[in-house]
Amino acid sequence: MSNVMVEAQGVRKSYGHLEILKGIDLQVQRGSVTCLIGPSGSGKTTFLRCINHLEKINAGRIYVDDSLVGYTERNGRLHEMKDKQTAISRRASGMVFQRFNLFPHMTIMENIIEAPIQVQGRNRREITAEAQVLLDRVGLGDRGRSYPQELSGGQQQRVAIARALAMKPKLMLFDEPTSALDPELVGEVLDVMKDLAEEGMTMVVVTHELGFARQVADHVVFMDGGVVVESGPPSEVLDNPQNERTQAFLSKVL
Amino acid sequence: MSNVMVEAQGVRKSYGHLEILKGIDLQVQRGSVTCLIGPSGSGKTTFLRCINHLEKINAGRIYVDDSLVGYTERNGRLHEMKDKQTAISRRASGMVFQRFNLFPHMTIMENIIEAPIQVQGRNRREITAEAQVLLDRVGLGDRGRSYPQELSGGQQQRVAIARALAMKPKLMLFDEPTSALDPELVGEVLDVMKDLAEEGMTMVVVTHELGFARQVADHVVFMDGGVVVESGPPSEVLDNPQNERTQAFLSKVL
Amino acid sequence: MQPQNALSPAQQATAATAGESAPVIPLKHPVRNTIAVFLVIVAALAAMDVALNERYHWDVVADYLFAPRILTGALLTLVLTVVSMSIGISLGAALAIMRLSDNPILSLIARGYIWFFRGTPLLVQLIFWYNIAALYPVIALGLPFGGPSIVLGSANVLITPLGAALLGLSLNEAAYMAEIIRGGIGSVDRGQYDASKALGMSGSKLMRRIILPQAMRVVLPPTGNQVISMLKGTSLVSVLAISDLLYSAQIIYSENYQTIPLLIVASLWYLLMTTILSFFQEKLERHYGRGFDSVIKRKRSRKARRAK
Amino acid sequence: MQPQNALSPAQQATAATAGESAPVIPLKHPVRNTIAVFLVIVAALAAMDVALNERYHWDVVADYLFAPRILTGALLTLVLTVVSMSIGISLGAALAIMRLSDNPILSLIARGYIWFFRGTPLLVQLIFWYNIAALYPVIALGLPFGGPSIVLGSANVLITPLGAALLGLSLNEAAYMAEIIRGGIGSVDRGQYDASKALGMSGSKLMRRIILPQAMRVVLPPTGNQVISMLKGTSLVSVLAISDLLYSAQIIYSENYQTIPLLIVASLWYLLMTTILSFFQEKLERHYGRGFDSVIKRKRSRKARRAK
Amino acid sequence: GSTPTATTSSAAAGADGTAVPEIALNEAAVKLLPESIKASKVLRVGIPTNEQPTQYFLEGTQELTGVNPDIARLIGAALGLKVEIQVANFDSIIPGMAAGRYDMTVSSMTPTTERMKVLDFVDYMQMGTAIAVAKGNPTGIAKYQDLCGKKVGLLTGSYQLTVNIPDYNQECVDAGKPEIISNQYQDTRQAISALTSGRQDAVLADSPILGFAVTQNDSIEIASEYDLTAVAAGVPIDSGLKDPVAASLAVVIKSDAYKQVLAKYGLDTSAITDARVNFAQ
Ligand SMILES: Nc1ncnc2c1ncn2[C@@H]1O[C@H](COP(=O)(O)OP(=O)(O)OP(=O)(O)O)[C@@H](O)[C@H]1O
Ligand SMILES: Nc1ncnc2c1ncn2[C@@H]1O[C@H](COP(=O)(O)OP(=O)(O)OP(=O)(O)O)[C@@H](O)[C@H]1O
Ligand SMILES: [Mg+2]
Ligand SMILES: [Mg+2]
Repeated sequence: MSNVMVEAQGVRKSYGHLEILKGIDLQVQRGSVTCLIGPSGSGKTTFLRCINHLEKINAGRIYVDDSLVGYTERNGRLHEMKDKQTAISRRASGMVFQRFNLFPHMTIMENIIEAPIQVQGRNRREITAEAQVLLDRVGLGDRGRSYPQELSGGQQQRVAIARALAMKPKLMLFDEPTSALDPELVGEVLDVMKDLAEEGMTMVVVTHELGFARQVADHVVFMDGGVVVESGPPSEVLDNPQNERTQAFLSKVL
Repeated sequence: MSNVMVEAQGVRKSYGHLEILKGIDLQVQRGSVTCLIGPSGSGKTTFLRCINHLEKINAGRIYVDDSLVGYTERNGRLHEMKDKQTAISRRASGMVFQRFNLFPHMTIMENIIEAPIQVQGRNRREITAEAQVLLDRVGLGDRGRSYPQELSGGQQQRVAIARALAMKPKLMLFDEPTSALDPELVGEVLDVMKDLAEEGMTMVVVTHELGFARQVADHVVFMDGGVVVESGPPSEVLDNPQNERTQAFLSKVL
Repeated sequence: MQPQNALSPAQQATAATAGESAPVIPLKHPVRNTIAVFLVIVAALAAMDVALNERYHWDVVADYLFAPRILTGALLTLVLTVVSMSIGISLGAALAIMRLSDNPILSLIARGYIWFFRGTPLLVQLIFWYNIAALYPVIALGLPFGGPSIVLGSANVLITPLGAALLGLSLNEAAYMAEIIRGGIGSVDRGQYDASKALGMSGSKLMRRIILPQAMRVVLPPTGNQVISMLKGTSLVSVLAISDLLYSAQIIYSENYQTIPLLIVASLWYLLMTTILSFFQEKLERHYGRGFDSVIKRKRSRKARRAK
Repeated sequence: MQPQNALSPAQQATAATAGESAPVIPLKHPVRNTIAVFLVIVAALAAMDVALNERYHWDVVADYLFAPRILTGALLTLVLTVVSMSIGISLGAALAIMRLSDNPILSLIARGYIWFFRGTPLLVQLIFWYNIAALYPVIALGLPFGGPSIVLGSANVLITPLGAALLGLSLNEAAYMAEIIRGGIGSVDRGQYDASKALGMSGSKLMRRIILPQAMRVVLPPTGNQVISMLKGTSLVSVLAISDLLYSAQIIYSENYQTIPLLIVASLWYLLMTTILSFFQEKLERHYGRGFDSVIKRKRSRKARRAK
Repeated sequence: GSTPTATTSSAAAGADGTAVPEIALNEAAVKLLPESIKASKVLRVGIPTNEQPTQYFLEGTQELTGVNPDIARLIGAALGLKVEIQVANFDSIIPGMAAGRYDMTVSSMTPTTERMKVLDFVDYMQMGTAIAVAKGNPTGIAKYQDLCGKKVGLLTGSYQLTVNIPDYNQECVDAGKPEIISNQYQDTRQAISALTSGRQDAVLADSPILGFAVTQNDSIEIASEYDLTAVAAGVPIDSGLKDPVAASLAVVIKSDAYKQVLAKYGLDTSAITDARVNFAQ
């Protein structure tokens, strides 16, 4: 086991003729928190989806937990993985989507316990108790029986986080986990994430909140136009950016 | 014409047995920017929807542009308005939704010109040119032919703003207009809103970004648990809160 | 900033009632209601006319309503419908998933099946299955090209009229259900696939737990149509000399020339079955509509609230 | 923080190829492909068998394929389908909107209509319309309870067999289409109503421009089913002595006893019509699917990309 | 012509069940039977339903009765075979014969050259054609020549429709009168209800059927009855059944049992004396 959890090498991704990722190289250390920042449309969400093999990449390689994502390598050639295998390899990571994507036909509690029961084959009573703890932790302990449509935006976002955590993944991918949260909740979610980091969880977080990145990140990656422009510890990237583009971006921040 | 654009008197709203708004009183001056802040689930979105009569209120009254929302008053009794009439009265205001609600079956350009053509009966060529200016202004001048699904979250949010502005409303209701935007774009949208304010547009903005509120608001309203806890100019509410709940909320901000 | 102390006219006008809410008068729809009342009167008159018009021979209707032949026919109609719809829905779901599959050959086979079975009249399919013996006198399981095979028996013995009817109805129905289910699957948001995949689900579990339950909402109304069509479509199997409800009525009126009363008898039974079915359809729609805030559900809850 | 200089095994293993991408071998599906190839072979053998088996009497099929009676029947089938579906869809849309309406009376009327017309066999409806003269010999517009009325003429003259057929088919179809369209409307996200209302739209404009186009995606597959069922269902009107395609074939084989070849003739025509129809259905589905990133559309674009 | 008294005869049939009078075994015919039938000792006969009095279900049962099933039973008895009557819709009888589901059909088929391409026929009785009109004969139809320009209901595919009407039309045209307006129905009763509701001026159909209908429906009457033609039993070509069926029918039509059966359904005038094979009408 190396101490690199995610490793991207020359990742490229296009939609039709439009190239979105133009060769991304990145390393995420185990137990570290990496924040991806960058302007809208720079490909942050797309890259996160590639890490989870929700998008097939057009070139390059991605390793998660020391194994190739979506492919198996034999004799130097990449063989596409079967859906089932991909699904198994995905269990190592959890993802919180920008648009939440809660299951509308299930209650909040069912949303959380669905995958642990179906995928990990866990005991319903046990996981229900755990899910209740998670819900309490995100401040929604009394809403387990509501349906997602009955929650406000921020409430849905917190459910999405709880749902991903219930799978106890080694790696968490967050796509703007605080965008619909009020400042108070941002603080709470931040606390949750800090706890997770202390427990050794590796996290990749796309965020627009630089204050959040500064507080929580070990490593900040600034993306623009489908490439990594600058990366390093927050103290370097956020407070002392070397690249012009980064400087311009950060100067606009309120 | 009074100089009050929105006036809420004792507005109450329940879903089933759950009372969400517990008597909201509020005045929004013409040409002013009012920011609604408050924890998740405090009823900010619900209140915004009531102003536009997307939700029927259970008690109280709301006046927009000096006329009662959703009712006509005759002999001291409130008569429900016809759908057509409500629709006409809604034209005075524009709304940007938390989840954007773009029309998925229309291109970006069609999304923007739909209502001006269908509702205001405007000339297609003329409004297309105007829409192009709006799109350029939000940095999406070249995406007019894309469909909403092909845009990133931040891009969709900007389209939603352009769509509402194309109707040239007197009052704009924004539900977390910057939640999916990066800091750079937040600056740009802020500029757009400042321009609008200068042009005399009245705005009610639900937001979690206190920096944004501080910069743009004439008036800040702090809501919690379905009531207005504190309101006043940002210098008072944000920097010198009187209420305990407000103090607690603000103290958590990063 | 604007002065805060200006009193708006709205405020002045309602100063008296401010704080408490004025009585609300719900919207009246005079034109709509007049039309509605008119239609209700017309319907009532029509019903009265039907009830009193002696040409309908209500006495004959009463005589035959519970006649053993009618009851047997109704039972057969029910059995044919239940069995064929069950097979049709399962096979249809499989075909829908095949048609949406990544494998072009599987997708092509599903397309071919749907094309063929939707494209040929059910009558032809029924006659074909019933008389398959003309083409393949012996049914055998075995390897092609002269490989070893097990003879299962004569086709004429294996395929009874009822068997042919069930085969024909089910295979035909599957093609229609496949299209309906495909439409339903297509209506589910892509984000749902993403979210369940990210949780480690795949294949049939993803379909069964996440996609199909959400597709149900959209699939149910047209499926209700299909079941009802099937109830009545079973009379086509009379070509195989099986007497379903309608055909039993036809046999009886061919004997006694009481065409209208016997058609009324059949219609009453069909109406009963349709009513029961619609009731369950509505229950299912409510079940699968939970969590979706569509117009259909909103109406209900609005009414429920009003009722309180 | 973790040390940044540790070299991961992944990095070591691919040091040689790093930066450029290794050739990717697409996934192979041996079992799936074997089954698929097997099924294709079976289909090919079946097709060959059908083409060569002399029991199908391909010579007779060829003789009758373009027989004038068959062509007239096919034309009638087309006309009946086009007219009845057009009326059925329009009336169905109106009924669907009525059923979802806030007005309980309107909603009840729509429910009643759907219940009644789905609940009674089409045969009964057709016979009813055709023989309405037996019940109401004279059709008159007027006030009930003996008020003045205008006699429009004898029912037998006003309602021709074709008229009765069109009346029966359209009114019956409307009930089924109403359910399908209701399902489609229900599948549209509530946010779409909010957004269009907030833009000042209401009533029919909101429906026509925003809701129905989005409902179309869900409505199309079951509507395709209905059109195809209607194509074949028109043969029920033979009860009114109108010869559609299938019934024309039946008349011919009742003269010459060449049942199978004539059923093949009818089937070939039905297959042709179904094929053309499916083509347009697919085009429409693509049109109304634009902007929706559903599985259906994703397949297509993925294929398109692969083809490049 | 004959006026069947079907009401009483059908009641009689109800009393006797489906039994037919005894008839002697015809050894000569039995010898001609193909091996498969000799072995199974069963003759499967396909008969459509729903036309009284030629074939119909015994009230409240699934037992088929009528003149056609009874003739089939007589043929079977003469051949020493157990007769298995299988009821089927007309649409599936011919394919069913090709598929080997049925060995024979006895369903009032009129042999024509066209049909002989598909089946072999042996005559077993004759039927006439009748014209039914509304009570009181409002349009004054006395013979088929009066049908010119009238609306006439017919059974789909019937002999009247396919053979008579074209001939009659020719006569009408030759006489300078308009052609018959013919409307076809899937069964005769639909034509009769159209007659009752005033949509048709007359119905032209087999005399037994119309005769029976008149007894059931007092708003119509028979205006004319004429033109007796033979109807035949059909067997698949090359099935080897043509000769044994011909041989047995030759004897059956001379028997008392045959006359009793016809009399039971009021069809005494339908008896024939010569069981011709493949004699086109
Ligand atoms: N299905 C698609 N088809 C075409 N273009 C797409 C598609 N999905 C995304 N894009 C484009 O890819 C680019 C990157 O999108 P992505 O969602 O990764 O941006 P992002 O960095 O997450 O932005 P944001 O901060 O606004 O969420 C955008 O320009 C977007 O328009
Ligand atoms: N349809 C509904 N049925 C039941 N409860 C609802 C419904 N819609 C909203 N609620 C509840 O109303 C409360 C207020 O919701 P609202 O969306 O107004 O909050 P908000 O202040 O906008 O929060 P956020 O900042 O998270 O968007 C929440 O507790 C929510 O769960
Ligand atoms: Mg994004
Ligand atoms: Mg909100």
